[in-house]
Amino acid sequence: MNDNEIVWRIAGGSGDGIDSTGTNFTKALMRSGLNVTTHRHYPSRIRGGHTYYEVRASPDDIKARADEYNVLLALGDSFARSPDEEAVYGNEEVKPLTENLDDLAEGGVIVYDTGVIDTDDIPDFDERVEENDWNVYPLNLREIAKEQGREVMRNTAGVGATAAAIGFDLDSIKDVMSDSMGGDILESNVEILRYTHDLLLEEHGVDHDVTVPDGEHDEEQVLVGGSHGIAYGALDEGCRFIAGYPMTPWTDVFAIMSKLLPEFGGVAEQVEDEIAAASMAIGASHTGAKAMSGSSGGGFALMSEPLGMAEGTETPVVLIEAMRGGPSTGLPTKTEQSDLEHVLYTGQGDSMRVVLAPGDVEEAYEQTRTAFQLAYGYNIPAIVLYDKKLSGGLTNVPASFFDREPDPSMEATLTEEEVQELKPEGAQDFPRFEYGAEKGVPPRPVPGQKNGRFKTSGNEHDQYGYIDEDPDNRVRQMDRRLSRFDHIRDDLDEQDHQKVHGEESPEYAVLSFGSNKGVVEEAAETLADEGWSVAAMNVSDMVPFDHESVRDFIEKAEQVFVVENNSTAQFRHHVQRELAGYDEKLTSILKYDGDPFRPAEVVDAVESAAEGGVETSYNVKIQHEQSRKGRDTETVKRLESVQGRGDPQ
Amino acid sequence: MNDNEIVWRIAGGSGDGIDSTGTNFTKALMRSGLNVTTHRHYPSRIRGGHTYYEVRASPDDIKARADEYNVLLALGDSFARSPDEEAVYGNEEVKPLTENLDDLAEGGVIVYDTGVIDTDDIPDFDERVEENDWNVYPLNLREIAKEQGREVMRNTAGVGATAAAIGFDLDSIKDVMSDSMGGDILESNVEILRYTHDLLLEEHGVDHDVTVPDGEHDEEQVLVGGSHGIAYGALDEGCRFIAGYPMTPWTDVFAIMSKLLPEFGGVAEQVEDEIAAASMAIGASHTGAKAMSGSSGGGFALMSEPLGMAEGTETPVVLIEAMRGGPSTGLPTKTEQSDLEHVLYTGQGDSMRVVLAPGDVEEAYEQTRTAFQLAYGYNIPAIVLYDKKLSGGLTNVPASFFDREPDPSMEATLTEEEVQELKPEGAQDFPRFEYGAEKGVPPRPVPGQKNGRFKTSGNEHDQYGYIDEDPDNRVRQMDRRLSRFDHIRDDLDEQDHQKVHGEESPEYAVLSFGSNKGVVEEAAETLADEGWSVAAMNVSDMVPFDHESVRDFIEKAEQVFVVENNSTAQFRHHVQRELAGYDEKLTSILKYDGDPFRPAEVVDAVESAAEGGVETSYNVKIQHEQSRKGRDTETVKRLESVQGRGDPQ
Amino acid sequence: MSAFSAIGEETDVESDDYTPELEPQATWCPGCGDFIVLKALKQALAELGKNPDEVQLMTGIGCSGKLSSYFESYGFHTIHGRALPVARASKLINPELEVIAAGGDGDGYGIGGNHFMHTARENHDMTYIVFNNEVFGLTKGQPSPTSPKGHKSKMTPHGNAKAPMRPLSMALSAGATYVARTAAVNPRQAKEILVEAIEHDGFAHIDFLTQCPTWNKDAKQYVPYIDVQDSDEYDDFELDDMRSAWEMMRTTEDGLYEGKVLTGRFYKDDRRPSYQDEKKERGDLPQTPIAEDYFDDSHDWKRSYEIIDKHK
Amino acid sequence: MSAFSAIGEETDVESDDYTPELEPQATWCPGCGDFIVLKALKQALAELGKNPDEVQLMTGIGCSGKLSSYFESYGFHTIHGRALPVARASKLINPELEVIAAGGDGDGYGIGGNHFMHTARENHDMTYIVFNNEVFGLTKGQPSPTSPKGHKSKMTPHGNAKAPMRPLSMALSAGATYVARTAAVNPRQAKEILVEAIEHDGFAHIDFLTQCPTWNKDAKQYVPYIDVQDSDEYDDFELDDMRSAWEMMRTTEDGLYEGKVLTGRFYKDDRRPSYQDEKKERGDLPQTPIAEDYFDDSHDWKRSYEIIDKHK
Ligand SMILES: Cc1ncc(C[n+]2csc(CCOP(=O)(O)OP(=O)(O)O)c2C)c(N)n1
Ligand SMILES: Cc1ncc(C[n+]2csc(CCOP(=O)(O)OP(=O)(O)O)c2C)c(N)n1
Ligand code: SF4
Ligand code: SF4
Ligand SMILES: [Mg+2]
Ligand SMILES: [Mg+2]
Repeated sequence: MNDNEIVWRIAGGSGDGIDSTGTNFTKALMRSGLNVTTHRHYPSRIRGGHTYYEVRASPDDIKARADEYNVLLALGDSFARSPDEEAVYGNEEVKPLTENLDDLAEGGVIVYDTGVIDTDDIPDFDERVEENDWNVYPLNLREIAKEQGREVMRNTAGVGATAAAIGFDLDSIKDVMSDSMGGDILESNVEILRYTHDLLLEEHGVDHDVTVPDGEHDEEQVLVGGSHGIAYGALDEGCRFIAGYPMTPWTDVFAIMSKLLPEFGGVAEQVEDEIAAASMAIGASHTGAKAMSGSSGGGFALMSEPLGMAEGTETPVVLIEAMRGGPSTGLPTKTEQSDLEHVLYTGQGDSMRVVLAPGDVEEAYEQTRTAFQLAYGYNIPAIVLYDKKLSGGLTNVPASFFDREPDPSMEATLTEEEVQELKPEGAQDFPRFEYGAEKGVPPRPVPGQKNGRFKTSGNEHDQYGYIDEDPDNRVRQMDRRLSRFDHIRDDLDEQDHQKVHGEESPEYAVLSFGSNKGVVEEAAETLADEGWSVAAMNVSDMVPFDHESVRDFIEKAEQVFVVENNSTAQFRHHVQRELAGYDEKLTSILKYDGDPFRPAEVVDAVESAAEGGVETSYNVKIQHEQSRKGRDTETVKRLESVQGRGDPQ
Repeated sequence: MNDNEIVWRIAGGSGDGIDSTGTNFTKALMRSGLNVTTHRHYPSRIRGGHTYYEVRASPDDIKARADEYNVLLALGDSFARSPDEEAVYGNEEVKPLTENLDDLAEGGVIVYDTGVIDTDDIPDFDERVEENDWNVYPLNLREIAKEQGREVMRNTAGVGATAAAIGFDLDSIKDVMSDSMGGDILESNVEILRYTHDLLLEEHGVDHDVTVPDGEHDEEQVLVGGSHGIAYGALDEGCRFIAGYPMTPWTDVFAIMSKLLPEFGGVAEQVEDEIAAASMAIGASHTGAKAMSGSSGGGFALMSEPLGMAEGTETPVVLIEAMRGGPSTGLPTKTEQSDLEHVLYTGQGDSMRVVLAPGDVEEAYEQTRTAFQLAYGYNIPAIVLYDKKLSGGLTNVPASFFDREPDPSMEATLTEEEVQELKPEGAQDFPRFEYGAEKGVPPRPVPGQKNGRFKTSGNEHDQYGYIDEDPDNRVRQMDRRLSRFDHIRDDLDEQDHQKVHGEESPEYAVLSFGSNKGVVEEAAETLADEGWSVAAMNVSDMVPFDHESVRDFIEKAEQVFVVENNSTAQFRHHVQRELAGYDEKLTSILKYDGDPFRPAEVVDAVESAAEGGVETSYNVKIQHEQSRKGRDTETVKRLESVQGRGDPQ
Repeated sequence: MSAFSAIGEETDVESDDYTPELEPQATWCPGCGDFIVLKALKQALAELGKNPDEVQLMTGIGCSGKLSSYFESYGFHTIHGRALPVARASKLINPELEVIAAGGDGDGYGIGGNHFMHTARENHDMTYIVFNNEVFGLTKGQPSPTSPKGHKSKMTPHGNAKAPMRPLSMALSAGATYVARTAAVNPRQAKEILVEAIEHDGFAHIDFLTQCPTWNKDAKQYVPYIDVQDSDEYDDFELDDMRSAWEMMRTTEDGLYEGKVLTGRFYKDDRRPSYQDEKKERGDLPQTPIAEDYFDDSHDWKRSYEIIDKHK
Repeated sequence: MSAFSAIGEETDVESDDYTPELEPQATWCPGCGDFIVLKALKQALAELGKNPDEVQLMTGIGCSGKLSSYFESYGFHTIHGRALPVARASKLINPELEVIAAGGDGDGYGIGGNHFMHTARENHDMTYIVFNNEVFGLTKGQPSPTSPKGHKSKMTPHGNAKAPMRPLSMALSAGATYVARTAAVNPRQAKEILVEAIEHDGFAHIDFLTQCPTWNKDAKQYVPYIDVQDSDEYDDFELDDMRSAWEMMRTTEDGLYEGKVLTGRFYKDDRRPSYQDEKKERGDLPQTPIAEDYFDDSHDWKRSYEIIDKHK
């Protein structure tokens, strides 16, 4: 652990308000002048089940979740069984404590609720405390909250106590609380906050060196996640239509947009399924609006056919894909990067779409804007690919980052005046699919414009959009459509998404995509600090691929580690596909247990793999060969603590 | 043109019975002792529109459609317009003649119906006849048929006339006709057949050397296409359930199965959409039957999510994908190989499916059986990928080819007795997803078996199938599922699907997949005859890929041409993905105008590309670079005859 | 001034103005009922004086789906079964367009059945024409959801085992506010019903009987037909009374398979607001077309920075 | 002898025999109506003496979909909206299994609505339980197709603009032959209706009102409820008369949103043969279960060679 940071975790039952308490505490840390990142763990279940929320805070630049944490606030799981059924998971209530001990740093702090948790139920608890030099502060939070009148204030009580334990000033906490509460409720919360704060100091005294560091921001910060980045990017780019169907983790973007669009003069639609959602976005776009849809996993799978319709009819649309564990319903609330290939290739025929995978909140905002620009500049579908980790992890960004001009323009769409000018003499229809169009993009009229009418069809069509199966027309239309990618690549080159982080010509290179950006950069920094010659590159441009930059990066290194959150090395294979080489040079570092990478896991895996090793001390897999074949000839060393329920042997 | 072959084409209006007349003539040629292959061209329209049916017949081994043809029977397009509307395509009626002149060989034969076609309407007809030394036999077929009482007998009349023109004995034609007709109808058809046969000889005499060659088969032959191969393979492997929804060209397999399954003791279901179709096949398989579904294009896109369910629940199922021109509705009745990537990767999460792409009718039969064996041997979905060309092209195969034992066995499915034996002591459920299972495949009980009950879920699950998100369980289950591919690869190695055709260590190698097998082999033979050092390999195993054979094949050659029917070089990229190399060595030969390759096109493209050229004299594209980037820097020389309707400039 | 001057413009149009020069001639089979839908639609729009540039026609895939190739307007030939959601969104973005969706019985009642139900429930303001030929035409004669029990085809050599679905009573139960059935054999009525449907504010569903002489010989003749509005026997139901309309629809649906072809209007409800109006009322849809904003230089584009404070 | 000896075996089972040892405790929220569905289903199957090994339960995705985790039988947790087609095929391959499908109102009436309609139309012999809590539970409170107009959620801050769909009258119009509504607040009736539905030969649809105290506070209490069979006010309709059943259903559907909770049986038709029987009658489904053939060493497996002559 870094001395200059605090990593605070609140653990409890799903549905117990862990999330909002965690976010408020995070805001308080941010307002005190620190940089923050958050990570959330929760089960696919509405109430009950162990969940936690972790915030890392430091005056330093932080890019990922921490490798371990040092303050635990363990509330009990308040999950009450139906009175009609008998509870059988006897120890569920103590999970907020037991499940969180493995990652707690030496010398860490534990505040727990004795009103729910009895440490006698926890095997070797006292031994572990002693061994790890943990500082334990038991308080009967439930009882205290009850006495103050409302049991739900347990969370606030716990916050007050941990604030005391780490010397965090109550003012910024109160400040944050007053944003969302008022009157009596605020008052009693502040009261209990202060009460437990003082009680902890009184009853226990504080005698450890885990304290909140000081920090100061140059300018005002906002706390946002990838979903905000995407939604705000879409709004600022003039998106005024969304259609969708809820699905974790995509729902976040959908909910933000659904709430804001009416205020922004747009419209949001929750519809009967994802086929309708994508089809509606296409219909809205066809009628002249900047439009989006999106989903996760199976929901996006249902969009395959409408996505093809957008490709075939050259209707611009932005689709968002939020990855979670697959295949099928998979791990609905866990993170994974395993939909890359799906998003690249789903839908029959030669695929014709732009795919961008932003690496952090700022990139989420900017690349969503880029996706709209490309979609509406080239009349093509553009997909923003992200994941549960980027979606839900919050971080601070200067408020001024969002101080930008909106841009509702649609480059390849015509005004009525332009339609009149461009319409060929004597033609009844508008040549919406003209062979010779500049950059391969014939601009489009909008229904209702005089003299703009045209046909469009998912069938191959002629220059006016009429179905036409003539072989020569076919080849011309295909070539024209494909020719757009050159120009799109040129546009993307200006954005310079793929940057090298670290040495110019390193011995070791770490290549990742999407949300692993921060983790890999931090890991590379650690390795560099340890004396390794290393550089990192995070790739966002999936299609069209940035051959030049990635090839250059690989060429310059001696060994390249491709880090990704899936089991079949999809990104590594994508690189191989695009670059047709580097068989020996690439080694995969894979994680697919549902949790995101931590920097230490990458460091550890690189250290092992650089020597040709195949084992790590984490649930991480090293794979030197490039294909599925040989999969079970290698070893994964797993944490042996959990064997999975119901081992039949 | 080969001297020892005849290539006969019948052209007319869609809906005019061209198809059945063509098939009957093909059968007659086959029964006369010749080998045959057919090719059919038709529009996406029910009646009217120009269509033709071509048969190539030779005593030699033939593997593809011919490069050109030498006998044309041009019937008029009888397509009548609605009396309420005015016809405007004035020359539609003569299309059966005009549209078919480009490919007609020098010295070829034309029989046409003067009752519909007036050659005065055809520009330069007489000049072209003279130039090309064509032998033209005009007959008023419509009138003759009318006189004999039924205008529909025009086709038969034309057949009689061409038989006379090429010296083909009427007996085998009559023989075939008597299979499907009887009584008066047969009699009048035979009469007209003989009448026009004699009339042609009388009126014109025959004075050319285009004649039907003699041939003899060692054993009795049957005339079958890829759809028969697939359907019969499925039936012989014990498939007794199909669910589907019509879509061209998959409908053929679906129709054959729907007709036969009731006779074979199975059940067929046409359902509301393809999502239901695939879901039903999975439900049927779960309940103990060998089951299949399938579709084309957009229909298969709708199966993405159920396919993932089969992967996640480890339910065996065979899906069939019949490619046509894409994207979207694309070219519904034309051929293309552009769904490869879609089929490999559609569906969220790391894909876990077997994909086989048979190259001809025999492979279609055998590999469908293999797909069932692998699906039911490994409890995994297996996909048979083919295309419109393989589906509809007929060829002769010895009848004895089908004389094989049926095999309804399901290797990884338990009997009730086995369930009792294997069930762990004291367990309430059956451990359907046991970590330690041999080859990674825990065998499955069937609902209704005593003590066999288990859970299954698309969510990640524990060994009994209960939802389980524990990270360690996750990794174990993923690794177990992936480990199956090693064993599947071993099984496939025994089948030896990828064979080298030609020299061992050639200078030039031609690599293809699926239905291009025959074309590429024939092209390689032609090149070899011309003195080139060349070999061909057609790949069927898409997943798991046959790294060893393909790498070996590529390594041994100096330059490799990857031939495929799509615009983005999907197969070449698949090779690059799997082998991570050969950037410089690979050159793509692409065709995506809706028509299949002819051997001459491949020969021509190889000749050009071997010199570094990028042009061919066909609608074929040569691409030396491996990616989309650079697409419009290269040139495609197109047939200039057709510019596409409605050129706006 | 509107960015879409074709909309609402006074237009003097004739039926022929809806005939495309590039595909003036539909390629349906001789005798196909689809010709009459095309003709009636041209007449209806001419009667209503609609400019071809203000009409957005969305079609599905099937013989029927080719309607948009032969009809001169903005035309979107979508994918199989999805014309309705594409059309719905079009109307939300520009409620001033005349949005018409069309497709086959397979397209609309089979694969697209769920969209049909939910579009009716939501009462989107548009006209939906289903070419009901009781068969899959384009894919060559397989049974559709409205095929009679026993229908024989390659796919069903022993005859279709499924009972036909009931388009009229389903539309009503689902929430459609205008429901009619007409037939290609009755072009006059067809045109009138189309005019009414287009004028109706809400979801107007027309089950249009279109004989398919190529694949469905049994159902080829929809004659004699009875116009329920003109019939003494059948006119004792109230167009705006759901319960009696439902009964009449059941009678009509059963009748079709017993050789009694009942056509006409079956339900019309002018009280229920359209979905567009519901949304506007709640402040969930702007009062002026969203499509206009993109061409309005003075439009005030709200940006995320204006709401960023809540993240501080 | 059958290869499936659990089927039809005389069994003496108790409700508890359907409780899995590995997940004896459902993880639904306290007070969730789903607990009662589980309990009633256990009781119903115990009353019918069904062996857990002869029951195949197919569920969708949602809180409701987890039913198969907490119920001891063969259990298939499918994907969102697709339980019905999976179940349909299961019943075709082995008609002797007791096939039950279940899922939420979003799952069954929303995304899966088309399968619902077509399964009812075809009258597949199975029981379909829809947990109707008028909300998307698992994804946290978004409106479902049965949410009342005006339902507020993160997704609909101004309240849902859509009218709720009508599950009972839709099921009837679509072709279901047994239609009932029960409620978690009335477990006795729920169990009885489940018994009847399972015994019914044909498609039996149960709209099961399951309060969701977490996301749908408004609809939390389905009390007081009225059992229409026990009520003098509402029992004047005939269970086997479609027209009066339809009227009663409309009244019931409207009532729910006005605070009147009507439950009970609404329709039962024993005349229409099930789809399995229709298929058997036409020779399109073997008389004995296809699943048996794979375990029958003496089964004669017809092969393609027997029909190859037609290709000669
Ligand atoms: C997803 C999908 N499945 C299947 C098809 C193939 N298909 C095209 S049209 C059609 C049915 C046509 O029947 P109908 O909708 O009744 O239209 P009709 O041709 O009778 O007018 C089908 C199954 C398709 N295009 N897309
Ligand atoms: C294709 C697809 N889309 C979306 C989801 C996400 N999802 C899971 S459950 C659910 C809806 C739950 O509502 P309901 O069916 O009413 O069940 P409940 O939880 O209320 O019992 C949704 C939208 C999914 N799993 N799959
Ligand atoms: S197949 Fe039938 S529906 Fe299609 S065009 Fe021909 S007659 Fe009309
Ligand atoms: S969210 Fe609602 S439906 Fe889901 S378990 Fe909780 S109370 Fe039940
Ligand atoms: Mg139809
Ligand atoms: Mg629900």
